[in-house]
Amino acid sequence: MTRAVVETIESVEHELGRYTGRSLPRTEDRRLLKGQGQFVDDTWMFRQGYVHFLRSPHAHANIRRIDTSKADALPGVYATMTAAEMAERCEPFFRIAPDPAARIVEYPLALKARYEGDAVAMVMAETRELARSAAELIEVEYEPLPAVVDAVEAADPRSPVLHEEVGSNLAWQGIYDYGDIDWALENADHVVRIERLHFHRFSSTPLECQGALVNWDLGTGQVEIVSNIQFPMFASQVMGPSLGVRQDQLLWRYQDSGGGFGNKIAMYPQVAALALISRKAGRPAKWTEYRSENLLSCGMGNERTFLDIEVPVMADGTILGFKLRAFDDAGAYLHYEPLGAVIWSQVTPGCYRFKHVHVDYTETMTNKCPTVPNRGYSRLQHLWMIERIVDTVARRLDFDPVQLRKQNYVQPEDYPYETPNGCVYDSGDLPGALDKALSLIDYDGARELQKRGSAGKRIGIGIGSTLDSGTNNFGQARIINPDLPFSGNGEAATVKLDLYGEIYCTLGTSPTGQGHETTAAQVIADILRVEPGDVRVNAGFNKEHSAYVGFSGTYASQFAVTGINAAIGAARRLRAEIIKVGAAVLGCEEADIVLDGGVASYRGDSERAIPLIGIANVVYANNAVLPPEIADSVSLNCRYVYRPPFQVPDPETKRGNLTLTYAIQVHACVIELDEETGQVRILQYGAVDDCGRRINPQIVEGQVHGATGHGIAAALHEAFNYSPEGQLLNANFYDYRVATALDIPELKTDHIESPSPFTPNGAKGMGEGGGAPLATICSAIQDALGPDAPLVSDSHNSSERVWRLLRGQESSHVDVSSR
Amino acid sequence: MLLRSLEYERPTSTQAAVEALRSSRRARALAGGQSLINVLKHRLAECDLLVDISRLEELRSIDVAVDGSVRIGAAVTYDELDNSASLRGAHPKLAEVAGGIADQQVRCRGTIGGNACYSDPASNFPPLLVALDAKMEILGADGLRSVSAEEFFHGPFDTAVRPGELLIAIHVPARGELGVGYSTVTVADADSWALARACAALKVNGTISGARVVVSALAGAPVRLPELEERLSGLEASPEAIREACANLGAGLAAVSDVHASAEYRREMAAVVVRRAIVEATER
Amino acid sequence: MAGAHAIKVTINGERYERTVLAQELLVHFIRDTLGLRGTHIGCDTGNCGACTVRCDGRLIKSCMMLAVQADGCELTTVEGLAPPEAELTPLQQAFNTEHAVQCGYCTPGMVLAASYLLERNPDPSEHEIRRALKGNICRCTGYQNIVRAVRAAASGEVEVGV
Amino acid sequence: MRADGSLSVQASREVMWSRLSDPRELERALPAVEEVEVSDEDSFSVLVAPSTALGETPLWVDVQVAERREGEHVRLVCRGRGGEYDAELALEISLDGDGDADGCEVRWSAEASFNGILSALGQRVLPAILASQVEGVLRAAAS
Repeated sequence: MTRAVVETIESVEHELGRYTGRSLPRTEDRRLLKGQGQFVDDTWMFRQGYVHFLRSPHAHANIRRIDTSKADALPGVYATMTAAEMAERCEPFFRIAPDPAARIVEYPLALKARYEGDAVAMVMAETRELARSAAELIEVEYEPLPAVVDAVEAADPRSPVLHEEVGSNLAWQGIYDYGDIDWALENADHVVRIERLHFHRFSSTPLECQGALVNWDLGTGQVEIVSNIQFPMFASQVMGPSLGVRQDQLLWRYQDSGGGFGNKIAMYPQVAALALISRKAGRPAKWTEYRSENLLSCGMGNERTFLDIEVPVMADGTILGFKLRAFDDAGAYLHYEPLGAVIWSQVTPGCYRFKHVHVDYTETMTNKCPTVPNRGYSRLQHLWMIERIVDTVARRLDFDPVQLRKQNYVQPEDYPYETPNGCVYDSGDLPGALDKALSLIDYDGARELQKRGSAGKRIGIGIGSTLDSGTNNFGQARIINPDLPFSGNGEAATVKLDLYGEIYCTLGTSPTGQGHETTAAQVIADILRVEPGDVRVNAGFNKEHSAYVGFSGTYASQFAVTGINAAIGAARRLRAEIIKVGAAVLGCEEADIVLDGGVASYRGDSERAIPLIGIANVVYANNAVLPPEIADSVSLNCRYVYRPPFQVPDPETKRGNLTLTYAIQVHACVIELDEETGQVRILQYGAVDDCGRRINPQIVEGQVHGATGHGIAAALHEAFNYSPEGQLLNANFYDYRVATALDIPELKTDHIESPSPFTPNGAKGMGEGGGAPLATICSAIQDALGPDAPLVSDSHNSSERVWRLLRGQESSHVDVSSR
Repeated sequence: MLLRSLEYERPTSTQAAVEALRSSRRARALAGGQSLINVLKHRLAECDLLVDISRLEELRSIDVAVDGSVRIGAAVTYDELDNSASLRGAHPKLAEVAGGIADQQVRCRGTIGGNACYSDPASNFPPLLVALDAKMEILGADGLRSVSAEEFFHGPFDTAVRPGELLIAIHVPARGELGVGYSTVTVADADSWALARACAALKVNGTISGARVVVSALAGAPVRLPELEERLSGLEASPEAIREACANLGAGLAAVSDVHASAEYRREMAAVVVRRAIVEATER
Repeated sequence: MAGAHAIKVTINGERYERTVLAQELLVHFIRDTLGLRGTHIGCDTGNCGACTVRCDGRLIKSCMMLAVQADGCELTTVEGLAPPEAELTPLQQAFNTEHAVQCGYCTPGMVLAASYLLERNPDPSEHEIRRALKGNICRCTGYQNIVRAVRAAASGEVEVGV
Repeated sequence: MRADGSLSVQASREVMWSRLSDPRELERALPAVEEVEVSDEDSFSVLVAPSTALGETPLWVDVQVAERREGEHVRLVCRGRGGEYDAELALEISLDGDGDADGCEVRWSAEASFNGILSALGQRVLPAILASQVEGVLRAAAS
């Protein structure tokens, strides 16, 4: 086995531990509990106007004519804009995709409607009601076109083409080939073939919809943006060239954000539109998305179809790998795509020691809402598929599903483990995690219950094992498009000692409920040897704080690594400065300074000491007392950029270390299935997580709960369904049935703590989870259906779908050939 | 989502309410607003006048008569029904069904009259009111008239209440020896969207008699099943006998397909809930 | 003005007299006219409960009631649970201690729904808690710690601070 | 979505035909029709406002007579636009009966599609509402 080489990391774990690792209650909570939070819609500006987007009712239509004159004539309407006007006022957005999808010309509003909900015009008016009423007066003459709503069909050259300039619906196509799958298929004792697996569309629908308040200040040229966007620096990079605005003029800020889960990552078309209408009207433009608008157009998770899956298996149960074709449905525009076409390969073999993998990957555009990252972005689809493979191998070849997993898992002694495509799994104990998960659900008891049975009910036990790969190497974008100028990752933070001895931290992250204010204070308190309550951490990304790099934001399970290590680095710099000043004031060597309890003192003589307020005083307001060489070299305002140790992946071989850390989730559940109705009831649910060193265990557990809740809801209830004509059939919360407190069972959790050797603090990102519940629930349904039932081939299983499976209705064929 | 502009009135008597409702073709009564306001927000329908009847005392009481029959004012909320001790005694199923509607907030505002008048196929009360042979008291320009629940529900958002009329109260006959069963297959948890729902009211005296069986949530208005009722008459009240009587029940029923379920599944579930409701009714 | 109505309401103990348009939703009146931004909006179908307030004691969703319908009513929003500078109430404290808050957007409505439950049922079972919170959607917590917090508040076992 | 049905009306086939084939007659006969603009014999626009317990839903509808067999069959293709939705409807109406002055049989079938907000919020109830609206129109035409 090849042993991976990763840059040596200087661990800072020994400097943490007084407050790091403890379940401190969050400091954010007080304002949120008292109704004193400040979310985007709570923010106002003088003279602001309300914006309403006019959205196409058609999934695919040319716009023959668009006339805003009746809306313009309405008193109280400040401005209207159409796509044609946008095209005159800005440049098209730059593209991540290579040719031919790079030819897509996209403006903040659409010149042609490509999905139901595509924004074709906008109105800004004195009130929300008026903006909406005025939008109804805009006359649009649509020429409806045939729609394509299936990713596989969209690849067919005979299908309707969304973007004529591309010439087809291909967003990206390529082959990922590692090891020697043909050899494996020829030499395996068994080959299991699965006709089709389908991972459905859903989204995490943060409770706060998207929103932005944008003021293009014509006096200064500054564009002030209050927005709950999750990845402001990506938006800055896209919007700057498009709007012709300097980076220092794009000023993002917000305080509180009502959830993100990846869904709020791609808001830049709306924000750009708001900026342009603000400039036109000379007023701040305010937009708060309606829920029905959010469901239609905010973005959905990637839908993926896997075809012709072949799995070589040896007689002893060793699974050699898999070969398949994947069709990913990007929806109508590539707002963050086609990054998903490579992101999945961070977890190419899943949790397993598969050596031979061949994936023929196609991403197409369809007349559906554009996709965005959604809690487990692009990997949960792939991980779900792998778990379906493993379960199917166990069933068809009569292996025990627990033993088969344990046998094929990456073993604890394998770490750091290099995958076939050069990713390095940092640490973990998958078999141990599985044992813990099984004990959470009383596995043996559940098997007994299953044997006993009860009239009209069936018991099923399911397992799902996944990875949450955190801290992307953005260099993987070059596997998609070698011309992209991206690689590595990082985050910035500043830690400052202020005039009266206050410690203040600014982060480049944009939290949406993960408790960054609390956890950053915990590590800073440890480094500076103060109380967490002495440290104030600014909430929300604010570009004017200059605590950012090009990657700044909150996404892809990385704060515990990038954000926290930036804060640690900045705090260590500040500590060094404090010690330097302290040594100068106390007239001793820096090595003799002890910093603790808000006081720098001479080792062994606590009387010879200076408190932090004194240190601050001599730097801020009393610097004549300092020797010039000290005064000139300290600022007490320390910025640090954390950079993970990455190299640029090889676009030719599609190999490289694509992510820094791999948190592990192993879930297990027991369900009861009603034979008459197909309804599934969860009797037991256990989740085990291993995210390395935990900064605040209670917050980690909260993230596990949330990710598990989303996964359970997606597996059983939440699915976006489009009609063949491209109409979204559940564009509201009546019909898009988000989980309530009655839908999520009691969750039992446990953990393993395998510190990452690749991060200074030993932590791994873990916020997304790996979509483990989708695998777990499907596995349990399959188990409950019994030995001869058809394959659970879809990630979403409504009661009706289960009912059909119970009646033997097959939607995907499984075939086994043995030597 | 925002409403179009409209007018609002809060009359102080039912007579005045009816007059207000007669003043415009687009006037509608507003009680709890838990359906109407959402529809107006989405601008799927327009009203030019909302007549707020939610505070009319004449519509706000639950009266249980000495004989056990019940009169429920149209503007009584689900929460009030759920928490009415006298109703729990006289007609426990009415209180129980009210307590299972939507969620606590909706139950605090939503009214039984609204539930009836919108005749939403997924609504909880229509099949129960038909099974219990309730009478709907409607006030119009010509005074009061009474319509049986069975004739009241015409289809989605369509009832016997004509433009310019107001549902005043619902009269439910005394329970007497009736057993009442109620069963639903929902999209998710117990209180969520119904895919098929049934209600059965019957007497058991060794054998079943006087059965009224109603199925709903499949397509339009609740549907009574007279052939099944006939088969039940004189039948032994055992789960096996009931299962046999309900065999192949779904096939003949009209059902819609939508994002939650196909018509085929709804029909099959109708057979399940009908059987379950009848079995429950025989057990109490 | 057509459709304009003068209304009198008491919110969190303060009396207001304002003119509202008939079509104005109560939640917009609370947020925009009175500037009480702790009451949130999370959907347009009355499902999410982020706009939950108390009206004459009852628990309601302020997005499904017209402002004019609140005329003469007494309302309580999250801001009315305790004065702005006051300590957290025991229930709010339980939310903090049990980590029942993540993004915090559902939190005001959730706290109001939970306090309504505890008033009517001081010792609820887990199922009763879940039923009582069913009209309040949370997308962050999987409801686990919210249920825990309500149970902790009911049992009086709330630890304050670290 | 599809909906169909049949009903007996108290009007002769001739009367029904004249009412259903003449937009002016329609305007007079139907309560839900507020305005009619006739382009030619086979195409006209109507402002209809179907009414339910929830209010009225005004729609501007362009109607094209796609097919007609004098006295027995008409096929209308309608495209309607409301606030944030639009609808397409192909409606076939056939008249049966042997010229009996007292009444005739009307068979109808509709194929409808809805775009925009109605496609989601309405799908559960629209077939039933469509049927009741069509039959309401036919009854009104007969009276």
